[in-house]
Amino acid sequence: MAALAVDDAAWASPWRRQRVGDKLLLSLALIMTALVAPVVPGTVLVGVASAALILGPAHIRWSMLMGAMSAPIVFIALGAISVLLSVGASPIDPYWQWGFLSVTPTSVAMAGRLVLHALAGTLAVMVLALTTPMSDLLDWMAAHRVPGPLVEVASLTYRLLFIVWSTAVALHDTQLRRLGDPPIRSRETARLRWQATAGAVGTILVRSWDRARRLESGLAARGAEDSLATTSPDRPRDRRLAAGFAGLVAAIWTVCLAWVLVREAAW
Amino acid sequence: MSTPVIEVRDVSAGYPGGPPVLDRVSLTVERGSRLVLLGANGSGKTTLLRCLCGSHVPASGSILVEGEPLGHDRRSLRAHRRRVQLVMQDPDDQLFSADVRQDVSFGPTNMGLPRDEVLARVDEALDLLSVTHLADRPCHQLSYGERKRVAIAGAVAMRPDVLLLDEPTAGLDPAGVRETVAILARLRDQGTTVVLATHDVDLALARGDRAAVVVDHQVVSGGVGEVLSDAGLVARARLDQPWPLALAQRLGLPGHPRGLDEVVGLLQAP
Amino acid sequence: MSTPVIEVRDVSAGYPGGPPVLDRVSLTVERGSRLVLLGANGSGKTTLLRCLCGSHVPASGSILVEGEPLGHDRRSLRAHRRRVQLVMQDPDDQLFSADVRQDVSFGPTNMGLPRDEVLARVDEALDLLSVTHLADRPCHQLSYGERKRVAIAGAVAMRPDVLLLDEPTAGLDPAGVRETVAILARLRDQGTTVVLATHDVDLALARGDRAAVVVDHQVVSGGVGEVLSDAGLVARARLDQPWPLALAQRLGLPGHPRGLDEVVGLLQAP
Amino acid sequence: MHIAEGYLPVAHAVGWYVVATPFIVHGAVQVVKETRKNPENKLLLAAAGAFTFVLSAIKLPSVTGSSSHPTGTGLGAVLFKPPVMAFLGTVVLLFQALLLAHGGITTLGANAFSMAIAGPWVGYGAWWLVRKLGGRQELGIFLAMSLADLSTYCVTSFQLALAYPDPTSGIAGAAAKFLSIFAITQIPLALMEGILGILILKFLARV
Repeated sequence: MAALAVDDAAWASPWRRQRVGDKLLLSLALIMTALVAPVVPGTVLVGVASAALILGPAHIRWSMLMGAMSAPIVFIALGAISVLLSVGASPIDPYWQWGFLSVTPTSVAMAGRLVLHALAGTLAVMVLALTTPMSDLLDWMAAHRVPGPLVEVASLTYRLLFIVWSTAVALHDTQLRRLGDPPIRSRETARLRWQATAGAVGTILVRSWDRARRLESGLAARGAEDSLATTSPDRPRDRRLAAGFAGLVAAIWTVCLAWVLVREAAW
Repeated sequence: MSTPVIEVRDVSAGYPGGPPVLDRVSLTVERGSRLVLLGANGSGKTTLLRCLCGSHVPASGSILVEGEPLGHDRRSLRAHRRRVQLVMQDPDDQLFSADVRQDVSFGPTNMGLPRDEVLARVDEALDLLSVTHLADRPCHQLSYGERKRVAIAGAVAMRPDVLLLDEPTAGLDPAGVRETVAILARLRDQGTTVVLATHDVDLALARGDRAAVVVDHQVVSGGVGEVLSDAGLVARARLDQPWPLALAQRLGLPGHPRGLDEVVGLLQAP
Repeated sequence: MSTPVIEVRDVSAGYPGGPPVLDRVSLTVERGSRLVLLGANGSGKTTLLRCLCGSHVPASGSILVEGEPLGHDRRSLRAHRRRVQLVMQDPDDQLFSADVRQDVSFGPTNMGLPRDEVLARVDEALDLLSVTHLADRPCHQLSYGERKRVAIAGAVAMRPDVLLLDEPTAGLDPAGVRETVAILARLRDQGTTVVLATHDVDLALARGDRAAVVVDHQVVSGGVGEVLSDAGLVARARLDQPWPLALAQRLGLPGHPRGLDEVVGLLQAP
Repeated sequence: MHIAEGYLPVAHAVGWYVVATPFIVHGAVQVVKETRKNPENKLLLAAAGAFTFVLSAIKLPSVTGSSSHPTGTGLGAVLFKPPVMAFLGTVVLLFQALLLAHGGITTLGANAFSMAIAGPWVGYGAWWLVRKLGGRQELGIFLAMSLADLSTYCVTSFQLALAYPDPTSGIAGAAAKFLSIFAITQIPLALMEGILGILILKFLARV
């Protein structure tokens, strides 16, 4: 169970105090560009630009970015392999065939597109995730007509998440210290492992309840009635940064357009 | 003598299905005093504090605030909370916002104060608790001691007349205890009445004016030196005698020395 | 001198992306000794305890157990955990079974002991911690103090050579502290080496043989009286001087009195 | 099993958002109603969300040592009913996408449909049916959790197949392909999740 390193990075980010709307718009624009623009150069440029933003002005360490990307990369690879391998008795001019399995030009192109789209898209999401704490995003939603109670439930979820998470980590540690990880070699050891896991999950459930109940009574003492509204200072827009964001997306599209035009001219 | 800021009269309180935790308890809190509330784990200290802040409704008896009985309807409670604030022992039971500044702003925002006033009070409270540097950090990254201060800041931002604190020094290192004590002294200098529940008898003796001991569902109160000199009461309440009193008793020194300086003074007296 | 039961040599440890918490730290734990570990919140006490029990892998340096280096592969760790057990501060993070007896039996069962032996050890541990009457109660219905004891019982049932305890008395009322101290004395009489991390300097002085202070990523260790008499070290480590030492220093008394009796003895000496 | 960002073409991403939205809005309306009635429900729901998030990060014991995590949506559906899970599940998916890089923003609609809607409804349906027919609670929770997991994985495979039809054998071939690739991990996982459900039930009955 790794710590929530992406969250830590978001809180420490030099862009934390930039307007959420600007960062959100940038991230969404990059994601959409990755999906809609021609894969080469559009999607590739989005990937490169996102990685550059993350490692450059957003000051995220390379190891941190790789850590965050490792889980999606596994899924992307699995998906790419299944797209790459075509099934069926009679593929159209395959590069390679073995029984019902084949690799065809279409499947190669499709798998390539998928990998680039997914990598660039995930990096574009990371631009938002590594610079914007979840709570800022939820506040932004509250300010943009998402009903208050929904945002409050989500915000409290975010707060409780770390408390419940640390309980889970501590319980796991304790179980290891008390030899709760016997190698599964027999029915007996398998039973012990399952019982430990169920005990941990059940305890986490009970503790989540207990935490909620206690926080409720703590909030009652603070005078909470219907709303949990808070106040935070205004964040002035950094016009240069916002212009930079817009310029970046525009530049990617300009390159795409030029690329297409040059290729058409070459034809 | 002026009207006590809070007066508890014959209050009984408990939880559904359980025996009474407090049984016809009376207590007065004088304005500007430092009252320490002592008692074993589970003795009912926290229940008493919750009654004082209005979040627990007594089964019987009454609580007078500046001589006026406290009602438990929404309107009365709202008025009461502007005057009396409770900080619980575990900061995770009160901090609900991810962002420190926002969490501290909850009380003033909830009071309906104008935006500028809210932000000014938040800055003031953060400054008083020496946690201004944490304003933009998330609660979940803070240490236990830091979260405890932020929780106190959340109450202080409401500028209450009475601040009730449940074990504000529990779990802190000695320097953290000293810092918290200094903060409470500053609050008192600003006119806040502080009621502090603690297990730390040395601290209670050194810093309290009056002490109230919760024992056997009852409350025994008096001057802190007298109360803690009563060996029978201290034992029944599962407390310890503070060392200056224990030493004075063993050596037959007069009076109730409250700390190192007073003990040294008594010992070096001709 | 016999081989120390645990020896820490030049250990550095930290967390990913952060500065080192411990920087080339060395420490020996003698068999049968009572070592108190002192230090501020966040100083690295808990990290050091986690290194000792094998839960945290040091970045560099080595930990010797009975002279043998501790490996961090699964097999070595499992062997190590039979000898060295850690009980953390918050019992809620350590009890995960439905009832007390089942929870205490978790360790011995995982050791692969026969059923009778497991039950015998559980009864023994419950008895030692004076919680036999709670055996069939659900863990989460217990009071804080009771849960703390049950958590210790869970470690004791594994009959470790070394028991590491992180703040075993924090949050307990004074009587609860006395009872816990008595339990630790009983454990020691049975031959268990106890390492205890605490903020309570008076307790450390009264009950420890040796003290190790974690300060500025380093560990300074020595006899508990000498270490806690070092005012500069105590201040740097955000601690307080225990009152008997502070009083002795103010009055110019010789030696390092460890508690009330010794102070009275010194004062009444002709 | 979450579909990563960028995986789905725009039309598919939008389409799944359209399909999922009515369910999520319905759930959100329920949540708003319940919290208006009892403000303290906010905290209970938040605890349920936090629990679901943490549960999905817990490793299940397995012989192979490969790490597999429960989805937990079946348990949530039984405890809080599917409409509430549609909302909570979507919140948890958003958290997973931004805190763990697990899932994505444009694929949130598709993931919400498989994990927060299809899974909980199937799981809850199984639970309801077993209880209606007088079956034991253990059987109910087993089926609820394992079928919720299985149906999530089937829907995800279908979503991927629609987006990436096999050049040779079309959507059906692609579906078979995705189903079989993920089956290696998902079928044992679904069974494990069901067993975990029984054990949790037993645990909760004792505390």
